[in-house]
Amino acid sequence: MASKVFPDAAAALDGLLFDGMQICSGGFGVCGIPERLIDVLVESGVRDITIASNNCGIDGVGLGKLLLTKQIRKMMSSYIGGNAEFERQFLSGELELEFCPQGTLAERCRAGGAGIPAFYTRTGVGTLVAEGKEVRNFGGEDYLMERGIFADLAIVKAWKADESGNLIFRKTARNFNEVMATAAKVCVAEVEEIVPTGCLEPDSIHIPGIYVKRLVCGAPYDKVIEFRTTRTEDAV
Amino acid sequence: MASKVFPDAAAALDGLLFDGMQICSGGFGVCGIPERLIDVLVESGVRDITIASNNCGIDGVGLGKLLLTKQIRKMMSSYIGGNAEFERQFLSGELELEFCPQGTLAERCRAGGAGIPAFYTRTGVGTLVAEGKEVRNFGGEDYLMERGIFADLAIVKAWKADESGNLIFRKTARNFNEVMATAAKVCVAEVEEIVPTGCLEPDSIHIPGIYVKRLVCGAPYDKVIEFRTTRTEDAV
Amino acid sequence: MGWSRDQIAARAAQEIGDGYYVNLGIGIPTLVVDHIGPDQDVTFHSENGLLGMGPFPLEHEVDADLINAGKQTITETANSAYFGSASSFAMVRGGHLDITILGAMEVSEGGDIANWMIPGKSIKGMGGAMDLVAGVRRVIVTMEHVSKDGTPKFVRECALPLTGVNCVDMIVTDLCVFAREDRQSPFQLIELAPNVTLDHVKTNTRAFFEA
Amino acid sequence: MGWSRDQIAARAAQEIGDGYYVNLGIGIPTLVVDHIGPDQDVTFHSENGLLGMGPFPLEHEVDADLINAGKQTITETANSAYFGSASSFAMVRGGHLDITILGAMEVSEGGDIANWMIPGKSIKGMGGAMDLVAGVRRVIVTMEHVSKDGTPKFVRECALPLTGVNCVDMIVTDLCVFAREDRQSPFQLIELAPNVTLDHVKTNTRAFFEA
Repeated sequence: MASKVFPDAAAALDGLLFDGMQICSGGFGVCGIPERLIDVLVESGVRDITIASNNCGIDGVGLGKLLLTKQIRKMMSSYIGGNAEFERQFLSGELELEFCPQGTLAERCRAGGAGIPAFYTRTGVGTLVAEGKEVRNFGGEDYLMERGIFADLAIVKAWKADESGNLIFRKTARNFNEVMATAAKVCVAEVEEIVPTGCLEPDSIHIPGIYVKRLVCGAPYDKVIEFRTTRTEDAV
Repeated sequence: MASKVFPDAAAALDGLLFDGMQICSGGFGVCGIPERLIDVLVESGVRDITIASNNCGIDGVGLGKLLLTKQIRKMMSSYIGGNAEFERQFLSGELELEFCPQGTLAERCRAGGAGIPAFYTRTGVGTLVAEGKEVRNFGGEDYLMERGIFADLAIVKAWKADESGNLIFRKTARNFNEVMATAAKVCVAEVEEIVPTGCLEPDSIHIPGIYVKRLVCGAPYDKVIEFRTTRTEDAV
Repeated sequence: MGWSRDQIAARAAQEIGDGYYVNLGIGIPTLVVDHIGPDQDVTFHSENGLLGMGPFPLEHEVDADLINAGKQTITETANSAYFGSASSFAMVRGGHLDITILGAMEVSEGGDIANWMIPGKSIKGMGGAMDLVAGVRRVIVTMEHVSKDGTPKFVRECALPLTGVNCVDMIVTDLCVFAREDRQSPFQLIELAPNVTLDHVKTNTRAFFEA
Repeated sequence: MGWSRDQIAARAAQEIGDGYYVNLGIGIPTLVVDHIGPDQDVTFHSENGLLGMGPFPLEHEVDADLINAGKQTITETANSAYFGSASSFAMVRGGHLDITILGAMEVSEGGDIANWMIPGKSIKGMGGAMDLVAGVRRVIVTMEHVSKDGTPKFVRECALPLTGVNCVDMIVTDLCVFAREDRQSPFQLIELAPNVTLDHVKTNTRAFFEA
């Protein structure tokens, strides 16, 4: 089989990028973000991207870089706090923003990846999020109809992969990466380590290789921490 | 905290059973079935049960036992093959059967457990399964609306649990157990081994303890194999 | 007069039973952790993908891959389990958490809550708040009784964009506690902070409540 | 005259490309495995919760916790991954599998398939078949061209209860291969088995097809 392992992030995205494309990106804050792949997006100059991602990195970090280069036309996100440029572009009208509650965003991507075009949720009923959406009553309660999201490309960050694309995430760096890997025609994953096929425990794989078309090892990583909070020995 | 670990299966189900109740059961064929808990259902004499389960065991094994005692009013299943009594009761009208495609059944339970009252799927459009269901077009294609399932009780079989109810399944014995654990007000799990809290790898847990209200160790298990198929050394 | 922020948190913590699974919002709710008894078995949920959230790490334990929903570094506990965002919110939306405690800018007498946006002023986004108030079985709000300029925050109708409709079950402020039996019932004043009078509460509340 | 069951399977196997993820139904499709080249990287999906399905086990490898969708004991492969039923069918329904090859009682010229029920005679249930034909990107049917009593199985309209509507992309029988470019196009006869004539196919087919 043509190997899924690519020598670098640029090679892993080669031929997959086009103006106006839709991308699902993993990550929460700047935890578990596909930073090597994002750097390639920046270098590629691809424009008018729509990105479904919980947030847009922070200023100048992660997807935040694509805000500075104005390559993003629209974000589908639950949170813009901690990113001044995001807020500025949104308020000035330069950037389109579809606010999506965090759980609804996760479920929309899960639905898209699972062949479900729409589902109903209680989240957002009676709020701004409900505007323009169908409201339907089931068992005496109102629910909103939300649509699945299925993008052209998913970019995710995992901890380990085997050469056949099976992925394992680490701690809360899993976050949106797991669901985003399923929610696009092509998923490209960057990982900290690629091991030979057969080295991962089959019961412990978070994303089976069927979802992952291309892989790149992005190590070494120098992970950014947004809020480094600590306690002292005697505090607890 | 009141311990989740019960001394035996009867104790684990004590106070949870009532006539006319709805139960979600894990298992596929007779692989990964909650057999100790099923035995208690038989002994309890609880009647008019509705069970959502991919199949109904095989004759006299697993949920099949509850057919022999006529405790089941209705099954929601994708498959009745391999169980003559199931087919007989269905054809004679003694047993109500809601045929549900396997993937739709899994997704209905996933939806019920995830607070989603209804979703759309392409599966079953234009078939007997579509009868009486809403058909809706999204992007030029027809989809059926299917409803979530959320039962009074879920009974599942896992491999290992820790004392706080975190579950790990083994190989294809995971099957419907994982999703059924989420699809009821109370989930009772039987497992092959209960380890102290802290002994399971937090990244490898399939069902977090929040879903599991009661636990029982059902070991030793003498697992039934429906079709023992083997090859000889030189065959492959 | 009245309760400190820490005392508000302590009062809210009384609602947490043994064996509960709990999600805490930012602000006063984060202080609730300090009021869980050592013998009490409470599991904290972090909606970015963790059940079993421990305290902040020691300096040498800091791990960039282990943060809470506020993006702060944290630790795990003995019973921790990690999962992805879709599973995390399936848990929330499906009603599997016992309690969420969160802050609010306004709560209405009908139990509506507004806590995510001040138009023209602060737009951070709702994050997981809309999912939490819509999905968690019991929603407790902790907040100052009035805003910095003295405006009552428990009102007839929220003026700010809503986070959720008819979803608040209890309100703990620096002055008192309001609660209701179910979501068809009006709020009732069930407790006054030390040296706070009913009249004082009434003066500083625009919502209807039973006294 | 015509192809054996094994030759039907061999012809269907030609549609499987390197790197494909494939689900095989019972009957003739199970024979497809024997025609995958040793250098070909194909991953088999078992809808009860496994990607990477290996051959039947040696006697000492038999494991009751490791079965395929036909409830037969199997083995895993180096790239195996296990998952639950909801994830398994999310994969199927979401169009992530490349090909499913399955048997049929009838296929209509419009690509409808019936393979789960003969009213009044055999009711086993649809299992995962409805999900597979609705979700997998390419659906290939392998079947005898006519039933045991000589009745054509490729027909104008299916008489039996359907498994799926307009979802079959290719039909491989003992006599020939029908295929179509897309689901708006009619089927075309693209290949005849050795010593089978077009006339013979026509005589034994009730469906319209391009020759």
